[in-house]
Amino acid sequence: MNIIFLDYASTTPTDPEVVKVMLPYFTERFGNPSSIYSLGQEARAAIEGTRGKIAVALGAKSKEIIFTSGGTEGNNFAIKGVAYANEHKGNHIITSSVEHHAVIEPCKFLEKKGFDLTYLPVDKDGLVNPDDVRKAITKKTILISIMHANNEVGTIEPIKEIGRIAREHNVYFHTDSVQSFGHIPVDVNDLNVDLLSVSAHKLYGPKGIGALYIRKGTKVIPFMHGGDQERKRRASTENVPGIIGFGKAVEIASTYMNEEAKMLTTLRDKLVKGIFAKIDHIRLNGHPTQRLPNNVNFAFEFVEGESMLLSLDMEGIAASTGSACSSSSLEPSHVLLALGLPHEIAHGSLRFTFGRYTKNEDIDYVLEVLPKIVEKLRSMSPLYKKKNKVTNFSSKSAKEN
Amino acid sequence: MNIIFLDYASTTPTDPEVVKVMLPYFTERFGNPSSIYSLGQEARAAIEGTRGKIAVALGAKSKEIIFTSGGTEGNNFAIKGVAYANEHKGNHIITSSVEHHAVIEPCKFLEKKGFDLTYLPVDKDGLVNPDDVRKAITKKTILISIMHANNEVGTIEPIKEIGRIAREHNVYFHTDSVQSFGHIPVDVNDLNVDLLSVSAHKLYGPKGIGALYIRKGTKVIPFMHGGDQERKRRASTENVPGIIGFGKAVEIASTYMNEEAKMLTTLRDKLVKGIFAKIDHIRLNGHPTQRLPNNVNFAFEFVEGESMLLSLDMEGIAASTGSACSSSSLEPSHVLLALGLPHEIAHGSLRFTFGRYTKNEDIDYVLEVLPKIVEKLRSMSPLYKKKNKVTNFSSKSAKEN
Amino acid sequence: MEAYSEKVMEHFRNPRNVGEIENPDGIGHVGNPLCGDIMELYIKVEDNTIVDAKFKTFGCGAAIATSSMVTELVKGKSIDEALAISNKAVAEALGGLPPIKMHCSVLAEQALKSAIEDYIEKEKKTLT
Amino acid sequence: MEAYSEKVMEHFRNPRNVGEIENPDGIGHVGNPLCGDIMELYIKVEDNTIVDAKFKTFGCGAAIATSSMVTELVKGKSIDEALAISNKAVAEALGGLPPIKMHCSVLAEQALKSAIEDYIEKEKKTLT
Ligand SMILES: Cc1ncc(COP(=O)(O)O)c(C=O)c1O
Ligand SMILES: Cc1ncc(COP(=O)(O)O)c(C=O)c1O
Repeated sequence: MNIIFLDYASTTPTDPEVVKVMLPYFTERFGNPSSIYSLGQEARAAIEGTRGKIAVALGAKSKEIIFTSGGTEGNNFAIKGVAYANEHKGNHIITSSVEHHAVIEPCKFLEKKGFDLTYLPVDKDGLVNPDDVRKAITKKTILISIMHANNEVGTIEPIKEIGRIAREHNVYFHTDSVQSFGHIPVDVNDLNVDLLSVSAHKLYGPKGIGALYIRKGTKVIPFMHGGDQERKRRASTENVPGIIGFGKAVEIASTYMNEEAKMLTTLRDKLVKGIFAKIDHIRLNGHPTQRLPNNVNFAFEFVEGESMLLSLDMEGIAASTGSACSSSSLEPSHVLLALGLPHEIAHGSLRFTFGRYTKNEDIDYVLEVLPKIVEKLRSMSPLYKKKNKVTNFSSKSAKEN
Repeated sequence: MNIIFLDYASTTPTDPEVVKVMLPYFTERFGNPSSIYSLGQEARAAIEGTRGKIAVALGAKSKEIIFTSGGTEGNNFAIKGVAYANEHKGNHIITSSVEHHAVIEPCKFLEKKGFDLTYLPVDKDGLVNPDDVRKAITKKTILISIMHANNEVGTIEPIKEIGRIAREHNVYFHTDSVQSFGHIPVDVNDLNVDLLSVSAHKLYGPKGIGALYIRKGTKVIPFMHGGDQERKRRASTENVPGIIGFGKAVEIASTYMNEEAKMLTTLRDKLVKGIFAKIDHIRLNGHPTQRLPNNVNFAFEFVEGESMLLSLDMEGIAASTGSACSSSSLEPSHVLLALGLPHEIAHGSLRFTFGRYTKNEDIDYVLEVLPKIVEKLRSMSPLYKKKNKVTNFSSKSAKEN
Repeated sequence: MEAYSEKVMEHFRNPRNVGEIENPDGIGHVGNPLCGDIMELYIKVEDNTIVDAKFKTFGCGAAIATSSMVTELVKGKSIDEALAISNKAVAEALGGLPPIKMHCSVLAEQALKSAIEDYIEKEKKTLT
Repeated sequence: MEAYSEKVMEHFRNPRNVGEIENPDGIGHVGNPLCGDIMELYIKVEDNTIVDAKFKTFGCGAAIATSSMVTELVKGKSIDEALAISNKAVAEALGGLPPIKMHCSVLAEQALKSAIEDYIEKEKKTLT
């Protein structure tokens, strides 16, 4: 069966062009960039070239880019690194209640180590209110970490304003840009950020490589301790093929971003409209317009997410209930709960995220298959029966919400 | 110019067979292993298969293997993870003075955080004395970390005995097996270890992937906090192609290890003999027999290492002064100093490490080129002149050491 | 998460005995929408034997498959035999469940027990 | 480490003025085997002009290249001109040095200064 992949937010296929540029670095140009002989210096020159490309894409300087093993490491590095380097100044960190686990968990770890954490609420669309950030800042605040775009509901946070507030108060500001980089414009100066994490496999680069932007002058201690690589900020032999591939992926993304975003927005709006037209008792999760071009997230009342996913998979459609990395958990998504969804409705959410290879027909196919799946599962649901007897206009009110 | 690569301890070319098995996981089987649809489950099944292979190679159980981004992460994870999980029991950690920076630096970080570190000395051949370990253990000792094989001088440490002592005293024992795994037998039960780090790029696997063995029941907290991957022990989207490649590399290494070790030992002994025969005022660093099959490390008096390296590079030979990742440092190797070498002699050391593609003629070529290089540099050295006037038998006594 | 067995997927794809029984002799109602799993199980009893069983379930793949399996297992069984059906038996009949989904088999067992209890309660009332 | 410039490599490959001068007018001796760099610089002076310079160096590529370059730069210069040669000038003449190797150019400047001082000392002694 031909699979229609609609889970690009979880990971993307590596672009064949990317794989092509990586290949020589496995077998021929395999030198260790720290070695002084030619084979090593050649590898070094290649990764420095890539660092430059990524810096340009982010509006940063080369020396401000540190390669990591992905988004999670970037977030751990930024949060723990700033916390440990600045604990003499204060122990207060501000973040939001819709962050990715790769931000929340390092924060919880620091909480156990004596740091004081504030998890800001969001509104029903998933937006952090910059005023809440301002109010949360105390004399002891050393770091604010708010994500750029939400991985589950696609909401784009007001990073620029939050960054301005952070700067006014002389507090370091980190943003998890894993979902936005390569998809919408990300410029570290425009966004007023001091640290920013990205991950290659979210933009058609390889898995296992990412980068952390650290603004010059920012006090951070290393996360990976060891050798002198990355100007002593991140030890371990550099993943040279990964870095080279990441660079190519960024290059391609920069070239086609605007065009792709336009195409994806059209598909997104088509799917949203189609679902509203064909299925009742639903609600769109996340901000209606201030959202990623490729994200559609719906709650379907009376049915449970996993059973929808499995049914879609049986029809050759790969979608998600939200974050892939929490699929081993039985809890409904903390993001949907933070948006104010009741547990049982949060349990019934589905995320479709599109990408470079998504076609118009794929959306048609989803619109053909999904209503039947929802209908079948609802016919099996003890909740649907009761609700239906009680009220018949909840779908309408849900739409208007 | 055809390069003769004699720096396999720093990194290895990825085996073409390894690259081949990785390729489909970039572009086709690119699913996120945490996703429940088929594409994700397929990726998951593939990495679980690989976990099994690596477990078998180490004599471990599948569930005891956690994938990491390399040796440095494994060491950071093991050391910080055990330290933080057991600090209620004690704050004392024992390690050696010849460890890789990826062990020493996490230890120094913990020292700053209030842990108490003992750095055991080694003898002139680089061996840790198990009795020293026993004597260093206190009631507060929670971890011992001693490397399996030294990356600079190739000395193989008495891990089995140290492990026995650790177990007698109920102290967790970690070994950095980055240089030994795939090259000499490594069995976690035979070695009596609780944690063991390995890195794929040292055994013809890709850079940016490794594993940490954690014996069942060992109390460790995660290093990379975030999603639920790796049974909640290591967050971040799995580097699927890297893991698959690592598995293939381990498979190949297991098949050919004995054969390769024999071949490499022959080359090693040939180079050692040849250098002794052709150059005077030298000494072999590391243990004469209890050393890695592929490691030759010599100190050449009166000349400095980097200038020898550059000269060798000009002749098409890639070698090393020791650890690649400290090549940005001006300090002589801490390992050579721990062996008791005077600073100026430690500065004049060279490491040749062989591998799968090294040929007999390569050794001949080194033996042809190296004496000329040493002679040229000595003729420029103000130290040589004086020494020569004073004494002419130091080369003999050095050999007999 | 571990993958589901073939058998689980088969029962998920074609669940047996979906629906309600009109005038059932017993109804079991377990679970909680907060947890994401609700099962309703209906039984028809004749001469102390369960002659029919149906279910309605809101929940994940495993919840649907265990509901389907437990209704299959119970048909034709005496009340005593039915009470002896454990969650393990349901899971085993499905070729196993991923560890984090074992609670679904517990729910299925509970739904069955609760339906039988309902039946016994009703019987008592009829007798007195 | 950053790569060496072409010019550094050229001077490393073919160092100029290696060796000693018999009966030199000045000798500079700087560095320390502990640090891994020792330079010996010899000068021959005629009519207040450095007419020849040679060196012996134990050290890294940059140490050898800076030694070579400083002996080149100094030849034909008056004592005053020679004293004005800074480490920066040596590094620049080599097309730059990696940051962690800048100390080698400092060493080369010091070796030159020390040789000139030695010459001036000797001159004083001859005059008195
Ligand atoms: C917003 C966000 N942050 C962090 C991550 C973690 O990135 P990685 O899986 O590369 O570690 C992800 C995706 O997994 C993400 O969507
Ligand atoms: C003994 C030893 N430990 C740790 C490492 C670090 O491994 P990696 O570069 O994969 O992080 C290395 C090599 O670099 C090593 O030789």
